[in-house]
Amino acid sequence: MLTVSNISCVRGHKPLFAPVSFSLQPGQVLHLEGDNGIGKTSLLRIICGLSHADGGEVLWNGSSLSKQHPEVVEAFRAALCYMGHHQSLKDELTAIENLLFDAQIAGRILSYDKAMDALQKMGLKNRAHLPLRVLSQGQKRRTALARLSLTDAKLWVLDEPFVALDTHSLNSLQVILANHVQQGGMLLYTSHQAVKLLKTNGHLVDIRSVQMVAA
Amino acid sequence: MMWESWSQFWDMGGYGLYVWGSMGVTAACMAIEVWQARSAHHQHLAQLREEHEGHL
Amino acid sequence: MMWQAYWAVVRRDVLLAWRRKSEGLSAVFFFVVVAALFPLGIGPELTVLRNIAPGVLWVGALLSSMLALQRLFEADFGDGTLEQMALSPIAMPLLVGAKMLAHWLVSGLPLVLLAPVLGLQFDLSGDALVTLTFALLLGTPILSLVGGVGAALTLGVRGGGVLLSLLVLPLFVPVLVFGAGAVEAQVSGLGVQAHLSILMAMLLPALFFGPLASAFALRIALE
Amino acid sequence: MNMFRASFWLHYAGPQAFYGLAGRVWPWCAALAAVLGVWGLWLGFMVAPADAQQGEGYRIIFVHVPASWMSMVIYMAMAFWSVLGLTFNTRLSGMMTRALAPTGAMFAFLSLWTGALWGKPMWGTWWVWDARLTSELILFFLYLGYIALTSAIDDQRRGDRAGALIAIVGAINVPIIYFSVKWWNTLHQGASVSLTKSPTMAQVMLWGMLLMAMCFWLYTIALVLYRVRTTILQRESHTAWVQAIVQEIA
Repeated sequence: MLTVSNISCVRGHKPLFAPVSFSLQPGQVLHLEGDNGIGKTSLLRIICGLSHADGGEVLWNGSSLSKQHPEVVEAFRAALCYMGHHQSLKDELTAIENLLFDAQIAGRILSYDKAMDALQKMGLKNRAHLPLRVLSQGQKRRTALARLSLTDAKLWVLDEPFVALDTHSLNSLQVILANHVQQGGMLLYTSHQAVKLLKTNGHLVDIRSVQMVAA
Repeated sequence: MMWESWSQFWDMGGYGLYVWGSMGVTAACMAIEVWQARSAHHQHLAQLREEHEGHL
Repeated sequence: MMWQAYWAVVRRDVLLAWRRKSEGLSAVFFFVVVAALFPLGIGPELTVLRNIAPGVLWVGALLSSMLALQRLFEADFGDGTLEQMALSPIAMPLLVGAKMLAHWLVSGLPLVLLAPVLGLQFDLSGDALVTLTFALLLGTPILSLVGGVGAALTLGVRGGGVLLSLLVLPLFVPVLVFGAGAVEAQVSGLGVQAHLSILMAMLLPALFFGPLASAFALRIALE
Repeated sequence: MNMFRASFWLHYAGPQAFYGLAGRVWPWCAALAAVLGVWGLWLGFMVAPADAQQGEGYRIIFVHVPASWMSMVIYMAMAFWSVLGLTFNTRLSGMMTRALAPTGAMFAFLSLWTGALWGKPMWGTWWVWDARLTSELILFFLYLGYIALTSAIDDQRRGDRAGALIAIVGAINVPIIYFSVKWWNTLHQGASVSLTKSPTMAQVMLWGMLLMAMCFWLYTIALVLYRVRTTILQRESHTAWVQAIVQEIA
């Protein structure tokens, strides 16, 4: 379980947003909303541990994520999948190489067949062995989605995942996210557009939203 | 007093250029540093005051 | 698991360098050109060349690895891979160490292998060439390890390239002294044992602290 | 208040308390520096006799040696504040390190400058590749690197932390550099000139030098405290207490 308690962030003397608190249980989805420039990306980076908070704390399964608890941080990182503005894909590597290397760097074991399978689901089977450089922008995005579908991380933190996706990719991403939540995963994301997630039984996934306001 | 005249003092037994070159540059560096620190401080205070008056 | 990730990073970076050949080659080519320019500037007197060879080749290696250093983290910083490394459950110094090893394999090792050939241009004796190669073999990894800290600190900073040289070159002095010193000692008939041992003694702590400090610097840069 | 309690130190590590403390301390340090400087120069130029070997030229040591000491002491102080800053995350340490650097660089420069002016008449050359001179030159470069790095980074926190790391890495390297240059120097016998001063230094010369060293110490402390006050005002300009100070002046 992820608990965010009174996180605040100061940039150039001024607090960026009013302190934010929420908690996220397995199987829950949380949509982080707020005006442009309110600091949604900053908050996500703080939660992941890339930036420091100027107040408050982030807890993972009830324990504080701080330097004093390296074992908690390690457990948190093993359970975390963060997708920021950058895709962290290498143009010189093929789609399949990108997936395999990324999994290894993240400390996961991924078989060639599984990776191929994921690419196939994204309609990239014939593109799997081409360097990403020659793929279209949309195909690159789908490679990133294939990678997301392969992660077994419990907590997904996604920064604007729906931006600039074509209809086909958007549908695929919705399925991937719904599956993740249905399997007891946690999802935290920022988005400018409202997106519905459909479970396999046809019910809508309940999406809570947290509104960030200026301090 | 060990120096008999000012000219002897400035001459430093023939080493005047070296000795006073060292002392002079040292004094100049310190003076510049102090002046810089002071002007930075005052400039900053003035700026803060301006901002303050802007708020009123 | 840990070492699997380590070797994955090494293989990935070597593969990337292989596919971006021109980048890696330019630093090596720089080394060759610099070494060739010195005799042209100084004159073809063989005794003079023999005397300056250790220094020239070492300074050339230093500058060329400086050039390569700028690219050590740049691409990964730009495309978000560094963030993923920082968030990986694998200890970041390990991954950074892997990047450094890969960097050395593609930018340091070619210098080591080329040095004897360039040494021939300076009329170095066979023994001196062997010593030069050994000294570079021990010394160039230190350059990558220490320089990595500077490369990490100057990531995304304006004027990064020049700044990196200013930060890192003074720190390279000991490596230069003992690296070039080893070859000179060989040429003048003194033992090279001491020089090489000291290079070794510098390499070992650098192997440990270099990745640690660089990982720390990278976290600062990512904030 | 008890000096041996952590709370005492933590109190003064806060920007507001330190601003007040520094404001009270720096004028005293400056005044004392002036007094010691005049006294030291008087001893050095009016009382101390000419040196048997070097004549009047030796009087350069009254600035050269203290400047060299200060350049090293200041770098160590920077490393100390950096370690403190990175381990305890205190806001003050970054400001202190940044305030120390320009003065340290100045003393390193002065050490090189006066060293050259001393070397020319004594050894007939402006520069020798001696271990001490070379290390001092490298130290000067390390200062420049620190200043260049911290001023190139716009984000203040990142600048502080990056500067702290490079200061520590530099401080670890200084002894290694000194040792290696010394080794290198023994290998190249030709260029070496013995810099060791005659062991029997006249008592009054020693006193002049010590007074000048103390003068430089206090000068540094005064100036650094003064600079830190400027930085504190800058960084804390949004706080109520700085606003109050500004109001008072306006």
